[in-house]
Amino acid sequence: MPLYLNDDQTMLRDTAKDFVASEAPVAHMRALRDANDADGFSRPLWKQFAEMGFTGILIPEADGGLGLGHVEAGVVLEEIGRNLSPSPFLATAVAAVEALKGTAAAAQWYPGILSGETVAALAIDESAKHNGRIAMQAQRAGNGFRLTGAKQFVTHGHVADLLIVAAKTENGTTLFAVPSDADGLTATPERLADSSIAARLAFDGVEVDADAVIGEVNQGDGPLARLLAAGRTGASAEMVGVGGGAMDMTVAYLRERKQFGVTIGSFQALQHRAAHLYSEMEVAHAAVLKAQQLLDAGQDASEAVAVAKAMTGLATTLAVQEGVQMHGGIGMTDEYDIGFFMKRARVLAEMFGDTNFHANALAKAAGY
Amino acid sequence: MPLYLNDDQTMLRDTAKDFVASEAPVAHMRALRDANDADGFSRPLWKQFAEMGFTGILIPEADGGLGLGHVEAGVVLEEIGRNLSPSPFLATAVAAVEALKGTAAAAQWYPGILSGETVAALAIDESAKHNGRIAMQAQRAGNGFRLTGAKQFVTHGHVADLLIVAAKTENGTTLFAVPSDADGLTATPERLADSSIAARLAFDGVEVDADAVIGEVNQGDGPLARLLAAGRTGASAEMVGVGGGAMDMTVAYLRERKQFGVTIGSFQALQHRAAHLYSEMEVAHAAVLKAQQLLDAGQDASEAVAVAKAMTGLATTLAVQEGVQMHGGIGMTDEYDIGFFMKRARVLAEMFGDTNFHANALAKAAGY
Amino acid sequence: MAEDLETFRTETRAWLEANCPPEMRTPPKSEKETTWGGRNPYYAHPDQKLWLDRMASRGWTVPDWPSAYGGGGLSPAETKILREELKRIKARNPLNSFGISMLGPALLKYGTEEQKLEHLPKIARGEIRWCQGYSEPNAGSDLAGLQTSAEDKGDHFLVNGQKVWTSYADKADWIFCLVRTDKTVKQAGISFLLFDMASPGVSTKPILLISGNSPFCETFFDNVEVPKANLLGTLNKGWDVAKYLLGHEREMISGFGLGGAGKDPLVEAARAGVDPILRAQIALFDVRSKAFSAMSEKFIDELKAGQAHPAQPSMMKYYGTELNKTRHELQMAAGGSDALEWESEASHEGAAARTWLRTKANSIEGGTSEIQLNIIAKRILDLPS
Amino acid sequence: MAEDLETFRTETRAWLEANCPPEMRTPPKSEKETTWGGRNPYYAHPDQKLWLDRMASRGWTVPDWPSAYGGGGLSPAETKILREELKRIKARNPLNSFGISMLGPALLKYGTEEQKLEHLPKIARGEIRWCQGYSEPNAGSDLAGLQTSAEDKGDHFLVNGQKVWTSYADKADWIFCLVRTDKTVKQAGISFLLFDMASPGVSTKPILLISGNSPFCETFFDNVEVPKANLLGTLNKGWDVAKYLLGHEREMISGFGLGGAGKDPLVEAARAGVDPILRAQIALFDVRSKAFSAMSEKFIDELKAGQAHPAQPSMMKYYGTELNKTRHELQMAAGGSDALEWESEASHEGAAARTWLRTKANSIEGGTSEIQLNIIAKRILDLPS
Repeated sequence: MPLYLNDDQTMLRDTAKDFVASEAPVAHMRALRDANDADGFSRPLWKQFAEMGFTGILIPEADGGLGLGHVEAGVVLEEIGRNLSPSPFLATAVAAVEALKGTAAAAQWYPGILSGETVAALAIDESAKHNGRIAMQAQRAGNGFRLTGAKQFVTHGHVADLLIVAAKTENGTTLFAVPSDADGLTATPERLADSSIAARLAFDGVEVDADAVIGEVNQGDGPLARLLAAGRTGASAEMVGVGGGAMDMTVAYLRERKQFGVTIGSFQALQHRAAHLYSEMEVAHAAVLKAQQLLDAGQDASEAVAVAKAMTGLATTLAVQEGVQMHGGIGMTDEYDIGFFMKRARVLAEMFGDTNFHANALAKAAGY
Repeated sequence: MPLYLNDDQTMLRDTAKDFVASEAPVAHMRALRDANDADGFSRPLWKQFAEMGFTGILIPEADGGLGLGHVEAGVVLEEIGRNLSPSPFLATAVAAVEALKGTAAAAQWYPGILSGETVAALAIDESAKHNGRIAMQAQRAGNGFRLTGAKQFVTHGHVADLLIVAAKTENGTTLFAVPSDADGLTATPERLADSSIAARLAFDGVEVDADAVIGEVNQGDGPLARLLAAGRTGASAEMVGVGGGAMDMTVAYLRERKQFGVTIGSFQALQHRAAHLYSEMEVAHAAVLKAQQLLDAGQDASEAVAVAKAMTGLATTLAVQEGVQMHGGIGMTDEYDIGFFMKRARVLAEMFGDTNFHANALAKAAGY
Repeated sequence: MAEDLETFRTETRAWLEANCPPEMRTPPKSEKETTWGGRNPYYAHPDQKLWLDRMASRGWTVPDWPSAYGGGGLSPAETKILREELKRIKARNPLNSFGISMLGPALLKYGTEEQKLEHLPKIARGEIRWCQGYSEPNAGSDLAGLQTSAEDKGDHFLVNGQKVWTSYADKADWIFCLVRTDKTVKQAGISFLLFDMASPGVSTKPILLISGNSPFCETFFDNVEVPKANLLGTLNKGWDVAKYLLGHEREMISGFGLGGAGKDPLVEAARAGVDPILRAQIALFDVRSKAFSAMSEKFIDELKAGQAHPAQPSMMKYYGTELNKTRHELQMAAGGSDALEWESEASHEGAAARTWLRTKANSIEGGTSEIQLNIIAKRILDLPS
Repeated sequence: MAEDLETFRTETRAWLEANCPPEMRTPPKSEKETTWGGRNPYYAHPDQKLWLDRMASRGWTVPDWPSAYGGGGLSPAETKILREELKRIKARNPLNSFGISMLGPALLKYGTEEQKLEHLPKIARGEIRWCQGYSEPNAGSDLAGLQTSAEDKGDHFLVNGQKVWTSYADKADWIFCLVRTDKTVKQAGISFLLFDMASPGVSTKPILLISGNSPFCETFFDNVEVPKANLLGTLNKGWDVAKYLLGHEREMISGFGLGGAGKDPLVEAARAGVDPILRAQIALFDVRSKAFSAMSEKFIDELKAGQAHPAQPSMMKYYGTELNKTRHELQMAAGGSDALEWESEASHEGAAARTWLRTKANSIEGGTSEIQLNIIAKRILDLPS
């Protein structure tokens, strides 16, 4: 298929663009932050996402969803990124939905996601750098398992209804769908630089039933891989939105702002840097679309996903750095939005592995 | 001591600048190249270097030299670099002289170096990347040793009178001063991109007397370290000259060349890149002087030397790249000199370890 | 439709299997093994001619041109399949040709029926080798400042002047050339002429480059008579043709940045593992290189759909050429002193170093990187002058 | 001479040993432990006051100022020794002061004897905290376009207008301020005034930054009366004073790029060895950082000897601030999600992230990187306008 949006996807993008810009613009995030909101997102807005059908994009039609793909999810995520909208969309409607897809656990959780009742969080990372290592243990106990260990960087983990948890079982990795009210689970919310909230989770012998297993016991690598591919590709799409938003804001500023009696956008040094940034963002955008299309086609997307996450990290980091620098002093103020883009980009860069992590993975896959 | 040239050093620099620019400007190198000269340098010019006293800069006064230091040698090397003058100065009057310093072998070789009769070459590298590994064997044979192995990237190795050779002996490394007419030694000259000539040397049981040992048997690490520190610092100084020459040529071109009816040096994008390049070159220059002064003060210079070689690699590579690009089409022609700077910079970057090699060495020294 | 395409793929695969000589499925050993065709063609290996002739017989040197002009008459989908199948067996390009890449699109768009029928089939079969006469001494990036004049002499133009950076002018049979037909205006006084390099008054002088090769010439016109029928497009509207072609040229040059065979030496070097920092640099380069492959695919798809921004080729050209320069810097670092050798047999007569130096022109020829950035800033980002 | 210096070193070492409290030989735990002095000083730790008073008693907060003005009266060589000895024991800076770093040099050069005697000793002892009133809203990099007016009222100036980016204006006791005393010319209509922030009509409003801190203020002047004796330098020649000081400020800001204590977290991260690419980036950063340390040393030596190019501070400011930004980007990458925490105790209330964001201003304040590059291009490289 051609590497651009088809008509349906374009229409969805227009819808998402209007919806997010009107319901959850940057001012929405700022208001939540200023109110020191304890959830980190707006539940009414999440309901609206559901009403728009967004939360069902990746849920099969047979399960009541729209049965669309990563391209469509990405279209929404890009607008979320562009507006810095705090939302459980990536974790819940993309990563968790993909992890659950085709498993028995789907029937339990999809309805709530479709209706906007349920928020999911991903308990994957156990150290400050995403690295795939799992120390958390799930031991057989009665009819189910007892989970012991700790997770961190779990976005909305303090208020989520569902936690997707990766743990070691006797012969491999198992992925669990853990209800957040399970006994022995402590969530410590931590405000991050971008004003989002991620939890540190402590599992002190948390008991879950056998039906909490996503897929099969010891066979968690499959759903986990789906979760990670979706999460990485989705985070890349959101980052393209963040970078694109920062770039657009900056280019607009270059066109307006006058200094020494002329528009600063007429300074060639700034023009060349802006043009270079545009090129980086375009390339990043293409890399993301490629990964999305491969995932949707059911083809091997591991390389493309790594490239997408790594490249958006490079391009978006540049976008926010140039954004702040080209705005000058005003760019340093909390009053102006450009700094929020820098903070959000940094958090997303870290999520599901940063540029170096994925570049390193590509290198290893290529045998060096 | 302050980190700039003192009055004597400034005077020497002025002398060297005038001498090299008049006797061995870029045109001199071009003429040798066009004549397909088989030596790779001019012996009469080497005699002139000796007459100017340059070959004795690092030779102690007690041995008939000037007893000066690396700062002074660097002053000459920078002018050699700036004029792309093919010269055995770095290998002979800097690296070999330092290796021989304080050893019995000095008495045999210093007079020829002082008089401009002797040319030395450094047989150190055994693979395409400088890495310090020595496979060459020197086995005891009669009164002396028998050398077997191969070396490469030996500048002027096909015409040098003296080869400084690192080899493994029973309990360590030994450095040898091998006369180039020794039996069993084959030198294959290879023209390099910058039109200099480096030899591949094959040692097929080359026999040398015991007095060919520089310093003590198995104690070659000391003189080898002196050789490498001097070579690296000297190559850095030469690179600063190459980069500075390329930068000056390019800035002059920016001031002259007109396009679209204006001087291209008035384009802000080029101005900013030139200013950035200037900064890099200044920083590289300071790093080189720091290494030279520490060596001359007899202090631990290993970190400073690595920084100097690594930093000049970064700055000079940028200088020649910007030089060619800013010259546009004319920069791609053989007729114009700027391309020679690019070629020479590449060869010097590789010599005694490139930027990555030294950055890696710094990292290891810092424990990471 | 999808079935037809599957059939097409199967047939194409079988035909290629039967007709692509084994030697032509290996990378060229050196630049000499590149096929350029022309009146006096040079084939380092006899299979080059075989391969060219077979492909030309099906019109597959220019698969998407109409068959009436020597093309294959394939649809975009079929063309894509052919390209994929060629790539699959690592087939060499049967014909390198500025006629195909640079002139063809302009002939198809601006040529009269007579011009198309005269020139396109010879281009498709590799019988006539073309060169491009755009740049002039001292003009540099200011292409429109050109001085070469074409004086109206009734039935012909009299061309006088000098071009520079004419690729392979000394080996070309015909030239497509920008000339000044009105001195009172700048862009609007330029016309686009086609003429035979064997015409009296044409002479060339190769320019020696820093790579030691001479792919470019200075080209001199001394009272060259060019029939009026050789005007492409409208008089004084040659700048439109040139701009249209520059877009195509930029696309082609940006293709240098594409991964493919060029990547392997880097990966090999990284695998050797001698330099952990180089490994990191290669890994990060690889991210950009692979992302740019996706970008290239996206760009071509958008171009075909008419969705690409008209200035997007500038971005492709900028990014692709800068990427290619980086690739060769890394390769030189990986090669160490071996890669510095310039004449030795082991180094294939300095292939690594000469190619490295050659890539430095990527960001100069066909519009410098600076020009591309200007274009992106003004035409895409709408920044003020 | 050399013997005297050795004696000086021995005595200095002994005095520091006896007088520098152990707590003051450890890095500050947070920004709160920085000593700024002033009329209402704040000491997070009592040893801060002890250390300041002891150093001030010897004039060693400003060792190279004349003793008549509260300085130590040390020679350059002695000053260097004192600095080395302070560094040796990792002593904290006894006093952070814009009075020392930004105003002092101007007072020494342009002040009347009365002005020097009035202001310098209080600066040296940390009794009066100063702020700088240069930037104005919408002026940005075009500093000389300032509008704040100082009207001549016979015995005093009447100051009206607004400043922005005034560092710690809400905590400062006095301000040194650029004002317009002639509206008909640009640079040549500016004067340099000193006045008390407690004067009627002065008010300040902190600006919340992206780091969540508010080190800068908007500062408003509403009919502020400033005695004429508070004019520093000549009327309408304030731009000369400002330019002189900007050089000093750039030097100071470029100091941010220096290695020192800031380096360790990076090395620690690299040692942890989780990310081989980050290791490579840190290693290459370290090359530039260490080379810049040599450059800083060289620059200071050349400055002292009067050999530095007058625009060289622009290079130092540009390079040092860009380097510092890179350092903190690398530190954030090393810190991962831990370093993203903004309020937690474990993260020292987001120290890593807030500092990272703070460094983004390095290349904006005191003249943007772009302004520095302009200055280098024009004044050092002599490129045309």
